[in-house]
Amino acid sequence: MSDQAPLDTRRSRNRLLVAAGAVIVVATYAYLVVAQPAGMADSGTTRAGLIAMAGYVIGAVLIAAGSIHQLPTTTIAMIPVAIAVNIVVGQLVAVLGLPVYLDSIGTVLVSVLAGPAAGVVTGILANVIWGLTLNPIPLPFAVVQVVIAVLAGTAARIGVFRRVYLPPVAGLVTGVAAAVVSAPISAFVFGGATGGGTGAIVGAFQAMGQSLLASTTLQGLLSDPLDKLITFTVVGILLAALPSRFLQRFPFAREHRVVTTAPLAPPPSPSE
Amino acid sequence: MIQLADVSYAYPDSGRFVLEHVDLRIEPGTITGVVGASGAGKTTLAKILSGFIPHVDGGQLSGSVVIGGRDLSGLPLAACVSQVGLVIQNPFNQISGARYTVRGELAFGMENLGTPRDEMASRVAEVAGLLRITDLLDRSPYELSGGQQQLVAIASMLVLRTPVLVMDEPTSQLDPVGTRMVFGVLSRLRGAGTTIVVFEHKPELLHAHADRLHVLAGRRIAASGSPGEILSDPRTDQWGVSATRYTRAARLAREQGLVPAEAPLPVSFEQAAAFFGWSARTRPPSPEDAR
Amino acid sequence: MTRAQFVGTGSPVHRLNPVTKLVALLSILVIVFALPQWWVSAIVVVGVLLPAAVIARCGGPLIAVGGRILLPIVVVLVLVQGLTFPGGRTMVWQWGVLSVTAEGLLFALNVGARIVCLVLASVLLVLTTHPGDLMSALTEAGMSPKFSYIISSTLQLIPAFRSRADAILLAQQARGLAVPRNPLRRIGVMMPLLGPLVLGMFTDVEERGTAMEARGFGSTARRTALEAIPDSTAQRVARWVMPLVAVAAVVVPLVWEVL
Amino acid sequence: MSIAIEFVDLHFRYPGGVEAVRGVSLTVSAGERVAIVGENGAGKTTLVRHLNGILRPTSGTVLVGGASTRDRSIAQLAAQVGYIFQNPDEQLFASTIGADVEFGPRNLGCTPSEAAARAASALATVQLQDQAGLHPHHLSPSERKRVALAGVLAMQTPVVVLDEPTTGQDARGVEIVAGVVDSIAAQGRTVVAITHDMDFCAEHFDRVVVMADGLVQADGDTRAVFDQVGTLERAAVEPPQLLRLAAHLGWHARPLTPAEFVDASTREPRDLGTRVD
Repeated sequence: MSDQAPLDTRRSRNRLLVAAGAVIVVATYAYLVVAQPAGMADSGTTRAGLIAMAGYVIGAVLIAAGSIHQLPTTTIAMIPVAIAVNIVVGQLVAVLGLPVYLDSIGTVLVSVLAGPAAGVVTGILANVIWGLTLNPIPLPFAVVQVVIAVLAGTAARIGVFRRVYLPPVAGLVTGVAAAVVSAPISAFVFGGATGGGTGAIVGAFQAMGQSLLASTTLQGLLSDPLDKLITFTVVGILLAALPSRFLQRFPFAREHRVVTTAPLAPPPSPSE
Repeated sequence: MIQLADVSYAYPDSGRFVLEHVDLRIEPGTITGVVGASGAGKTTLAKILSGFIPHVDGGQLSGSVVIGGRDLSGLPLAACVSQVGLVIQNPFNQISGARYTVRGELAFGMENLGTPRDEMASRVAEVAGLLRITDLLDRSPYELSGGQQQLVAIASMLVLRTPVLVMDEPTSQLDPVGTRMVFGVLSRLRGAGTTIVVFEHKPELLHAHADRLHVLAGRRIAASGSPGEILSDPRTDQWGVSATRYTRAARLAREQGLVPAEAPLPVSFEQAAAFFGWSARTRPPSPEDAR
Repeated sequence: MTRAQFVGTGSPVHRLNPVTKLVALLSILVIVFALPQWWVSAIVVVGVLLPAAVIARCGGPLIAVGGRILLPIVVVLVLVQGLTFPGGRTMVWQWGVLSVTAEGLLFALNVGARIVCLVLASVLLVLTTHPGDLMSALTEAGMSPKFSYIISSTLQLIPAFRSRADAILLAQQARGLAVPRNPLRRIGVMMPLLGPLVLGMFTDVEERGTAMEARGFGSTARRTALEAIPDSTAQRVARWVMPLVAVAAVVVPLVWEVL
Repeated sequence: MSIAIEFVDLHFRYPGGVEAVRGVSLTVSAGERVAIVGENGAGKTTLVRHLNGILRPTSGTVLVGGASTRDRSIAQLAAQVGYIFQNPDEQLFASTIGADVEFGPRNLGCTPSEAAARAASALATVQLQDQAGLHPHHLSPSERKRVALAGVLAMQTPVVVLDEPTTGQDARGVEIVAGVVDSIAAQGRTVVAITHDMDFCAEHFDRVVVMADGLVQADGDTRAVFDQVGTLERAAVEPPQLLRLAAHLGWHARPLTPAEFVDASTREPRDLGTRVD
């Protein structure tokens, strides 16, 4: 595709895919939460599950498809490594018995260094990998990764990672957003029971008189913000400790001066 | 033919040159060795020769890099990689993981370039036979030893049949037997017309297989010559290039006045046998003996 | 569990075109979510999934793996919703302050049946389809080869990264690093462990990008494939019929309600 | 400061079922420089990984300083056995080289000033004292390997284990590593190294242990071991260059270093130097 016209068409097609995906996700959430179809919470026989599942999955697929085409090979090559880091760090933390998950460090790093589009693909495919390795439960939650990646990338673009004290704030905000977005899936697809501990907490909120959706939202708000706060803080510390040579390799990080506001080294002139 | 004229390069945002005023001429159908200390810029030069600098890494490149009559900076990356195959240093990262068997891994590059199916199968079989990895074809590339992975990494570039091959330390994880086999294969490829540039520091092998050596030191080409000349040069220590024990012993013998100062120093086992064989009989070796 | 657990028995189910199986999975999911009564899911599990598992000679692994994922979810679902379901009115059983409602149990049954169906169907696909074949087939069907590369490469990198993480842990312990008992103080040992992993990631990323370009991944040529994907006319027809049934499952009840 | 190590009928079987070490008994006295050679898969790394508790014997005993390693953790053994892994990138994490080298001493309970002093001296030993303030990844891989070496040297352990110390090193790096081996031994500390570089081995080690198939095939004085041509060949080990050359020339001497070789060349019967064609 050396000539300009097809490139432009492809670019606008990609934007269209991402936009359509985003609209579907937002519409799904709005329909389920704001419009609150009558009687939805009363039995398991409404179509809320279908709508939640279809809306989020189709939205995630469109966003992933639109995002991946924008990425150059060097960025694509980064994604498997980042997903492996997600999973291995998550397991390391579990082995050490730390009270957090930290299973999205790779996704946040990619979003910060290579931009939100790369982060979106990393996050969504990380959940697909989980599905392919015999636990399909995370699959419907893929769209939550989109939120994390977009917020992390945006935070990086506006300079959050240039200051030590800002990443925790961005992490907190991201965690709240992630909790809110994942709640309808927990509620309408899994009936609040995505795991033992979380299910018990949902039950406790319901016993206090909350609706199912409100209970899953509150349950998410108990764990996600803390986890993302620590994730963003760790990423901030890692980036600050990196030699600048590593960061120069990433056009997004270079262009938006993600980590430092220090002036660029002047181009050298050959001796003699 | 490959020609680098007055090439200087600085990585983006780094503020300093890693290579300066590099001039290099490489004849087609030869094996050229590039030697130098760790950190002398060998990997950078390998990327310049294959077009990855400046196409992928960016940075500031001046001077011209001409391969087969065309300037690489004017060619798109796809055209560069079809001319020059690059084998990177770490085989673990050369393996894409996009396929689940060695056979699939070897075919991956050809699939990307649209090679017909029958042709792919025959090239895989041919290269696997050459590098003696036929019995590994149905295994996963990730369950192999480092040395086996290195052979797979080399094979994955050989199947693409680029006219030029640039190899960054292609035998770092191989034992002596594997190393000799790889150099044997490179000699065969040269015989078939492939131009090979190898960044390597095993002096005995370079001496046995390379047509010409270039020394990278102090950000430029510090010396060029035949392997015999370069590896027996008194400046090898200063360049960070290792000399064989034969050369070191012979140099010591010369310093102690046991052999005439003009006697050329041996590099290989055979030359050393001749050198010390003669010296033991008190007849100084003539220049022809050491060649 | 992070390794694809393909069980290669070479059965007729294994030999199906992976896209056929994926379309079947998606159609089943749409059907059970569109017709959300528990008995629909039950019919699918008993009438489709279990027979397919038997034909595929994967019954044992399916029950083992599916059970491990489902057991905690289903238990929690029944307990929590039986006891605390917001819409619960009809008491079936009471013990002190705890009371189980019929509405809660029905909700748990309806939702639980769908989750069972979702998990078993997905696990069956993974058990009977090598991830490489699935990716090749999807690429041939028009999916971007970038997806296929990322998925396959990640699946194979994870074990390598896990051994790298083990090696890092050992290397730091050999330098005297002891893991403290206090969970909060353990956060202090994270940097020596995460640092090398993330730094190593940067080196890998740079080299892998170069290696991929060198092998023509950025090429715009029409790609070819080393292995042919098995397919048949019957499967091509099935790939049209199954989604139509799924669409019908969505549309028919809607029309029914309107009429 | 000087302690001995001992393997008593050591067997080790990996969980997968491969028995990598199949009955090794070996005593290394304090202050010895021992090189372990053999092809990949011979069991060399498996053997030495028992010294600091990374691996635990399937049967048999490992004694470090007279006491069994059985009940001591890796972190506890770290005070006695310094282990330098092949890949430095699996341990370097701090944002400066100096801080990374201080990590080990700090874990052993050194005060910050003592750790800094030890780090400075260890970095001087590997000739990286001027780079202490840089990020480890500003250095070349070969220099990073020397940072990892310094990180273990700074722990000042009585035993130092080196796994392939010269792999990936350029000429100068090999020389520096050789200097480190000599200086550790000069302090009466024990050095155990796994190496594929027979010339390095010949020039800097007193004793060579040849391994194959999980067993010790030869063990003894460097010169004597490298003269056992048949055993070396079975273990797929090539003798050092100069020793091979001396044998080829029909000399009686078995020189290990260039100096010994040149010295021998003046003393060998002259008519024996004619086997060359």
